[in-house]
Amino acid sequence: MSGLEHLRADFPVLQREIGGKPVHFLDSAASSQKPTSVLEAMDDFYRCCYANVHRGAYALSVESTERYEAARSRVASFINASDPTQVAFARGATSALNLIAHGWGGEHLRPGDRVLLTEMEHHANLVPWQMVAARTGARLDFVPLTDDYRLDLEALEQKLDDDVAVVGVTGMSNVLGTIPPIPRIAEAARTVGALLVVDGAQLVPHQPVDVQTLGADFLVFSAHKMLGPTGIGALWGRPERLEEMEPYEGGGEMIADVQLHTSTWAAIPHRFEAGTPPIAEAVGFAAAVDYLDKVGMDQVAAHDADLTAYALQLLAEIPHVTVYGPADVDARGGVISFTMADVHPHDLATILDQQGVSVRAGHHCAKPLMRRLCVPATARASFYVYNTRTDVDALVEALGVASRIFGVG
Amino acid sequence: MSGLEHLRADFPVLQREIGGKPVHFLDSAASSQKPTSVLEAMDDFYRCCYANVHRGAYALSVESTERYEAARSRVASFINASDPTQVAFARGATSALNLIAHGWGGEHLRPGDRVLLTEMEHHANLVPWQMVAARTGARLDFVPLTDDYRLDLEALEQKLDDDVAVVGVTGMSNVLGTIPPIPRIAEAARTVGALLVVDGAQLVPHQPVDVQTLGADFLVFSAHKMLGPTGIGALWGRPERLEEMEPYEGGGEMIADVQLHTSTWAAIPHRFEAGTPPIAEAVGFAAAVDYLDKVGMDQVAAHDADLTAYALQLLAEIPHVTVYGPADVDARGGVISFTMADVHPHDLATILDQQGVSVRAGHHCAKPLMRRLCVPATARASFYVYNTRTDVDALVEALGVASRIFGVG
Amino acid sequence: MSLEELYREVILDHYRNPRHRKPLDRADAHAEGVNPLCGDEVTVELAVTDGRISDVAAIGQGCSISQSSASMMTDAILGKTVEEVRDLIQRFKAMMDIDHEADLGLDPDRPGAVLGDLEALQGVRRYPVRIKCANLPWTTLAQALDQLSAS
Amino acid sequence: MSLEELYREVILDHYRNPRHRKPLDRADAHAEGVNPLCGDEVTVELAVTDGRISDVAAIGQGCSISQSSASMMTDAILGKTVEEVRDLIQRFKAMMDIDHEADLGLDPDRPGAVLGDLEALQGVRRYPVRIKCANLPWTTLAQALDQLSAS
Ligand SMILES: Cc1ncc(COP(=O)(O)O)c(C=O)c1O
Ligand SMILES: Cc1ncc(COP(=O)(O)O)c(C=O)c1O
Repeated sequence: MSGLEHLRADFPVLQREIGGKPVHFLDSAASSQKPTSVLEAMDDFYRCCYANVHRGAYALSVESTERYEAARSRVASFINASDPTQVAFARGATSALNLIAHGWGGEHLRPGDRVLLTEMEHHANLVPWQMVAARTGARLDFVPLTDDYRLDLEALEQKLDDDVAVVGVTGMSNVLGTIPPIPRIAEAARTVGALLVVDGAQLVPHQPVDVQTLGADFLVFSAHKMLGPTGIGALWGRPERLEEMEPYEGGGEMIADVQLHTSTWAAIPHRFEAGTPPIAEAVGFAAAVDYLDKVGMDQVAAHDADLTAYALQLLAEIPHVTVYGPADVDARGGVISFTMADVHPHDLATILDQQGVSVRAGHHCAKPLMRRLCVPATARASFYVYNTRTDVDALVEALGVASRIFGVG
Repeated sequence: MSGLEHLRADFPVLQREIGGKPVHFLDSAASSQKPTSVLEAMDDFYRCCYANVHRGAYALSVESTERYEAARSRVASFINASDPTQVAFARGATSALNLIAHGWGGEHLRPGDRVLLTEMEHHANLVPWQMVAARTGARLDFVPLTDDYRLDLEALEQKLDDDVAVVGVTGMSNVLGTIPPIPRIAEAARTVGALLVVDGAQLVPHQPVDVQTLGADFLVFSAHKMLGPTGIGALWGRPERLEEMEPYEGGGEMIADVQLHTSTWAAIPHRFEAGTPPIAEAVGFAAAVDYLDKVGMDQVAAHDADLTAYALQLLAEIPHVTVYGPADVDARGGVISFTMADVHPHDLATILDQQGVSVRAGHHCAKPLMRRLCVPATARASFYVYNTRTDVDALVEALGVASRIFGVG
Repeated sequence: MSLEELYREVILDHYRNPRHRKPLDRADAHAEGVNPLCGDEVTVELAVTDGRISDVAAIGQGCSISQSSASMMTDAILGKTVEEVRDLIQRFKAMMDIDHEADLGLDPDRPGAVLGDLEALQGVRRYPVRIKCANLPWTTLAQALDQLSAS
Repeated sequence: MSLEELYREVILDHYRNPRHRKPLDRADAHAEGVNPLCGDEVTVELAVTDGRISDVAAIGQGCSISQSSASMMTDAILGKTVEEVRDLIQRFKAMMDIDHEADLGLDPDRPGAVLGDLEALQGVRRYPVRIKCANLPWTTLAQALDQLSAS
């Protein structure tokens, strides 16, 4: 037990009962629940000092701008960025990855260049690169997985040659839980002069991340997966990379000057934030990282590891359950994909839901990985600070119901 | 008086005092304040039924998805769209215009094509077209204004020839208040087979809009300017135009199938909504249009017109005040740009702020228009449902203070 | 509504032992259906002789609801006229309509069970998110019929 | 803090009658400053003879704070050595620092007013959003000085 049980009370949704059953919410990898402090921060902001930012000399607008920029500083400090101007707000990890692919890749990729991704990328770190490859003539290549669901680092090093312009890798697989060793990958990428893009959508919410030691050129993440609101995410980049990147969207706030036929761009990071930004969402995002830092990211990771070890152990005891992902909790996060005999994951999810257990079933936006695993879909349970061993017990019990209904085992 | 005075009580910010003075908020054209009902809708949603959408078979996710899709239907019905699939959610008007410029223009514009904009466009309906013109070889052209700050329709008709592929026009100028006659422009555009894009960021919050009679091919607007939250806006398009448009962002939720090297897209409108959408924001957006419909958009427009007429009349009586915009309230909305003698608009804004009056000063993201008006900046007062004549009186009184301090008149 | 009523014997039987799963040698119509959100797939093939469904195949992958619905569908339409099949599609869709109030009875074995085995799928109505699973084969079948009339 | 203390006579005078607004025939350094958010602009030109500012111009457009600050700046630096000007920039920036606690006095006419007329700009400190207006000419001046040392 990791001693975070008291946090559960901070999350209003989890106090609910659905169909007479408590909510065992095991789908935080899709999106997390929000603590009261985050909801109140946004609500209070709208009630006390809302106005558009960067636009007015009047008190409300000044206050609003200060809150928005303070949120940027807060998110920057959460990942230990050396300066808040290295952080641009985006709609989410997907948006941020599109900005990198189109804004950096679209400018700098040449025919013959290769973009090296992995077999376990989320569509968000795959489809934008497909689009940009089609436009620039670059080719995509993929690092395979080992049989124990880790990234095959030897294959990665073999594939890394001077033609590789970009390496794109998830910080934590949203299907397998696999956490590849980013610093080592960064070193390998550096030797061939390739840019390293880390999709931190799962990593940043669950592990301490320090961009000054990570070795990445770009890191993206979404607020909604880390106790924050929908509608906002962040892009961190090394200043020199941000300078090399063209803005992806044009409009207000991102310009230095606009003539009828040409424009010049504002300084980083504002040039990447066209139009009215997600202001209240930034305030909520800052409150979310405040909450996480108060818990302590080391604690968060330890709590995940505890639940993961406990769940892996119990699942291993259920006949006909197959788990997809590393067995070693040191190489993985709290995302567990599994199947049970011939029961389709959607049927599993429906049965589990009737027991109050919320898991996700499907391809998890990682269709190529499903093909690699030779399954059409998996069921997935994922943990966060508010989960307890009771949730895992409920999962296991509900799987018992499923095996009874389907006459498995 | 238009009888909406009671609405003011619904807006928490406006109950505040700043520096011992009530808030006379006259910057709704930049962003509006939010009524309690909108804030509660979002807060309740997060507390009762939040989960990611389109992703789970479990109860919370089903509920969340239903709320999200119901919000789409609600926003669609607000503009009388014949089907909710004609509405895609975007981060805001700016994002939506970028999607159209890049996703439609980037695909269909050819060298020699012209994109016909107006001299009064917001940067959001200008800079994306500059970017796409640079990429496709299309050229931009601009419809001038008449001396009474209206769109010069004769010039528009002269410029409209078969080379014009797109006409882009603001539904209401965020600087001048000018409301150009969209149905007439639509007819003219149709005769040359040009696509009509209407930037409804100012129009949709303030006037009844029916896309079935408007004549546009695309219409965009932002929730935050119409009592809704930041972080969301909408794109409406004719189905056949939406089908012609390529997705601008790739990622989860927008795909039909993903292979390692190629992907196919989901149906409209989901193909334009990559990644986790602004879910709570959609719920807030729906609550905002509920609020507006309860007031009645005819009432909203009449209230704006009443305050505008009142303000124009009082401003005309102040020596050395110059107003930029049509004098006729039928041709304009509740956005009044002005200057006073040689007092710089930023100084005006500071002085007004000290009197509790919030106006915006600057180029209002319309630098080309500022050049056309031969001013570096203007001060701008803009109205919405919660404003009253008392706010206008406070503005006029504060201008008196400014003229005393600067020794004007 | 218990889970047992959703996952009735007959459904699990059709899921595990799908009927008419072999591609036809000669098909007069062929349609592919996919549910992009959950990934379920069903391909329907029809052979028609003298206005009647003389052979049928439904091949797919997905959850027990979509696959059993496909299998039961093949049983139900074989030998029927195209008209009768269209009528059956209507009835099935009506049964799946959550707003549809009439209680059609839950026992496929009771005398007068209009849709036979298919009525076992009624339980799905209580799980709105799964209705599209049950409907997928039928929507695909309708597309295949449209092809017949087109050609 | 009343508005009258922000908009002192001397500020409005410099705003309306800016000193040294004529471009130099021969400039040893030239820098352009712009505040992208509000659009204020100041161009600074310097001529240097024997290590002293022998001529100066500040040309721009913007609010009374940025433009009077520019005008007062030209008065203040003319005839000073480059070292002295750098020192003055430091002092001015220190005065504008909101966190700077020391009361520097508000009366530019009092004996010992270190920055002379410029002290009239102290009132700006109470309007944080306007501090960047007052600083713009000084930041631009610093850039011009950097050019001098570079060449
Ligand atoms: C690994 C990974 N990358 C990217 C994303 C996309 O994040 P979002 O939907 O917030 O844009 C997700 C979430 O689904 C994810 O798990
Ligand atoms: C006419 C007009 N178009 C577009 C926009 C951009 O809207 P947003 O900042 O919400 O993207 C605005 C608002 O500033 C506007 O007034």
